[in-house]
Amino acid sequence: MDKVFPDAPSALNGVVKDGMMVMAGGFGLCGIPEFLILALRDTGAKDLTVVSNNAGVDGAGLGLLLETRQIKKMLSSYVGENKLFAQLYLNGELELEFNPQGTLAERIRAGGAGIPGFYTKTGVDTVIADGKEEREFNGKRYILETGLFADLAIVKAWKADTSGNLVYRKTARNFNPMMATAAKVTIAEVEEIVDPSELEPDQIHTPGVFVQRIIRGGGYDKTIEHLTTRERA
Amino acid sequence: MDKVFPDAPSALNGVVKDGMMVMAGGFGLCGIPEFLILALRDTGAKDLTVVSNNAGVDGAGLGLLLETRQIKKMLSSYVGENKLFAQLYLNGELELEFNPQGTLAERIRAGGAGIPGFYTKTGVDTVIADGKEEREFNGKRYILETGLFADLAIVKAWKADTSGNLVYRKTARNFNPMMATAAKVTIAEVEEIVDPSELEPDQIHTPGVFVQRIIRGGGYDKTIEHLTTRERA
Amino acid sequence: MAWTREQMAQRAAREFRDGYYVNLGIGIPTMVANYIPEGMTVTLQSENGMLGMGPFPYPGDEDPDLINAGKQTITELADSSYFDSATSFGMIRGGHIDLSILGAMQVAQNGDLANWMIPGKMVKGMGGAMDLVAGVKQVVIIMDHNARDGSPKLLKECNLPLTGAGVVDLVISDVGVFEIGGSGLVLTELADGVTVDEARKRTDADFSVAAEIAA
Amino acid sequence: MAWTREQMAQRAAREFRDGYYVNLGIGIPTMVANYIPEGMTVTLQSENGMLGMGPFPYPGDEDPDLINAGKQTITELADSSYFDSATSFGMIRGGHIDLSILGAMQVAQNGDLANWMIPGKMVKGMGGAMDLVAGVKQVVIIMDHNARDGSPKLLKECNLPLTGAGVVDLVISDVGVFEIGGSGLVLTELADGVTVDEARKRTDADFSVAAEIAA
Repeated sequence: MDKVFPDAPSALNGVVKDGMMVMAGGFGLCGIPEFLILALRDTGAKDLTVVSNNAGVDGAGLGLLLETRQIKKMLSSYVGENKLFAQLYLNGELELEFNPQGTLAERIRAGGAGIPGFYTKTGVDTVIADGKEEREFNGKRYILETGLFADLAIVKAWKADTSGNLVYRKTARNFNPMMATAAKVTIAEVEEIVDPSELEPDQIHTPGVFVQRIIRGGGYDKTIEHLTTRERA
Repeated sequence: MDKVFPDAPSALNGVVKDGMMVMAGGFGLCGIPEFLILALRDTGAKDLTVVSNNAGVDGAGLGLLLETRQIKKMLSSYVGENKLFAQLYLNGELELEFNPQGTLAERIRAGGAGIPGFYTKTGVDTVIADGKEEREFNGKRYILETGLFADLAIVKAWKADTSGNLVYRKTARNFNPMMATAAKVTIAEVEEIVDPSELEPDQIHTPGVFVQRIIRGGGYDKTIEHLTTRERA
Repeated sequence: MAWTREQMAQRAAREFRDGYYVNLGIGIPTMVANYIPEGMTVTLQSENGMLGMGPFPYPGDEDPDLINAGKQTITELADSSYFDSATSFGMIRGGHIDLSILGAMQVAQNGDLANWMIPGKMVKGMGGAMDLVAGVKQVVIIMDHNARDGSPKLLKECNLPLTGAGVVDLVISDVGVFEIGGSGLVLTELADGVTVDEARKRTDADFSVAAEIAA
Repeated sequence: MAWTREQMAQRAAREFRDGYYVNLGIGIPTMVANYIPEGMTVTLQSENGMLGMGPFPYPGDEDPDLINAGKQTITELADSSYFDSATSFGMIRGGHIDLSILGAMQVAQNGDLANWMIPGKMVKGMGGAMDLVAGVKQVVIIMDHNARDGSPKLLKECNLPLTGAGVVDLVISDVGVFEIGGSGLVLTELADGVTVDEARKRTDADFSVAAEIAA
């Protein structure tokens, strides 16, 4: 069972279909699977439902799949960095389901852990509660949210070993670990693929059971959205 | 805010009350908070409800609190290693609520994450489902389980830094990380307390926000329940 | 005369207590980090998965893998830790964060908060705001007391879609400080040079005035 | 003549496929690890929080922080990973483990399993068994075909409290192999020297006989 594929297009081979649900890791442009997004664009797959905290920016990240109109619907918590998104949405060319960020994270974690539904106080008395069951526990009000499980998850990690164990780096971790657990097929792209003996068993963030395919991306853009510095004293 | 206390008795000072709910980490005798269990026994606190996967063995672990009759009720998944437990239970001196191990782990994780209830397929059509709401999602049947949140969690880690960040070692991790999140006060006992600069931020298992007090235990028993070896070739 | 943004941030920092874990929103709330009192330990959480957020990096030290929830480059501290988004919001939803300081479009006298959406305009999304106000122990709002057109933002009732109902504990504006509690909305501090009369004129909400100020 | 425990374990190992993630119960199921076919990658999960479980340690190499779900000392492999119990059972409940091999007190012809409790006797608890049978993709039971008093364990209906309903896919006993699927319980293999007649005598459940054997 060799999990390592030579590149992103070959890793996507046989797992991409029109109308599928795809989870894509990252927070803004931090920790996004750059090469798998490009390769997914190049498959030409249409009518995708994409679960991702954000929708990239114009010309980068998931913005690339918006340009080609491959996305039918997005589940996100914040899409404010993308003008094309706004335009498509206002024209009715794109469906959008907002999820509070923590609810989105928990829905993905739940889907991966075999939990079909859970209660949360986030969103009670807001539009997020519309159409959802409300229920009291210990006199407090909560709403029912459901687990999410996708056909494909594309995630970005720092290092993988050949067994699919993943390690993330700093805040590039974000949504990637949960998404890796919540899809029929999970493909990880990483900056380095190492021998299993090089990753410490106590320090693995995503155990290999969750990862079916691995590629090494080379030459990451890692675009910074808001470069912010302080003056040297 | 100094989180480091000189020893287990001082760390328990002011947080132990009769009738409280205590979570105690460990799987069998692996990764149990040995010194905090001893100190909890010595407080003489009574009528405790204890959440722990197991109940120790005769004369070790939570077995010590059974000897002194300080436990009123246990929530566990397996108590088969403890004869005194059996005797107290059959005499009606001890209440017992069995939880499937994964349900117990998830209930604790949920409690710590502000999730008051979740659905699981574990236990459907068994005695575990008695009195619990059953519900269908996508044509499959699930039961409702609730989150657990205790007054006190006592956990065992390998290392802590002075900010309360914890790192566990091998399978001594088990229930400790979730329990650390699911109590009003969490006390961690560790084998070594280090400067924050010595723990890598990417490799911390329990962030310091979950830990209120820390002690260093010295001279761990670490009793092995079933020493099993193979012959050298 | 009224409080500047810096003065509002300074006032908000007085809500810090030693050992607090705090989440700061984008904008003026971010500035509050500059006013942590000397000798006090306050740990900043960033909901994209970090505890122990450090200051912005020196030029050239920025790391694209290290950003805050506003997508700004930041730095780590000796006791920082990283975790995934589910753990981060478990921390928030589970009540482990002591204080959240956020901006607002509207606050109602019962503590309702609207800060994520203006119907008819493009909607950007709530990000983590709904989770923060639902889960964090104490919610402090820093905002301009009036909108650019002069209309009041502290209202009898919000007319924008809510971020959370009854979630705000304290409002700090250029006019002063308002507490929201069992006895409704109470003006507890006035900015330099602002009178109770002026505060009333610029506010739609009903409020009482704390004894210290009324005197 | 019938299969020995080793032969049952060997037969169970034939359910392994390259790349499988497998959870093995206590007792005979643990022995199945000894029969992983050469050249096949099978990764063992231990529900107390480990993936990539290695063999028992050499004497003197045992580590009290490294045990399996049966509380036996074990070893790690190059690609092992450790995780907490919630993650471990997320893996199990979420359907990420391909195969679980467990023991049983009783199995019913509809796949019901009882392996955790005998009312009136002391109850030890279900441990992780209910989670495993509810979550793992394929559940294989290895058991003695009859109890010590000779009574059948493969029944029309279980009379002990269930671990799970309709969860068993395959039963391997000293008598042979029984599949449970759309067409009910089917005897698909016989142990050396066991006849269909003997299998029927020793079984309470109704079962059909696969063509290969009936012939």
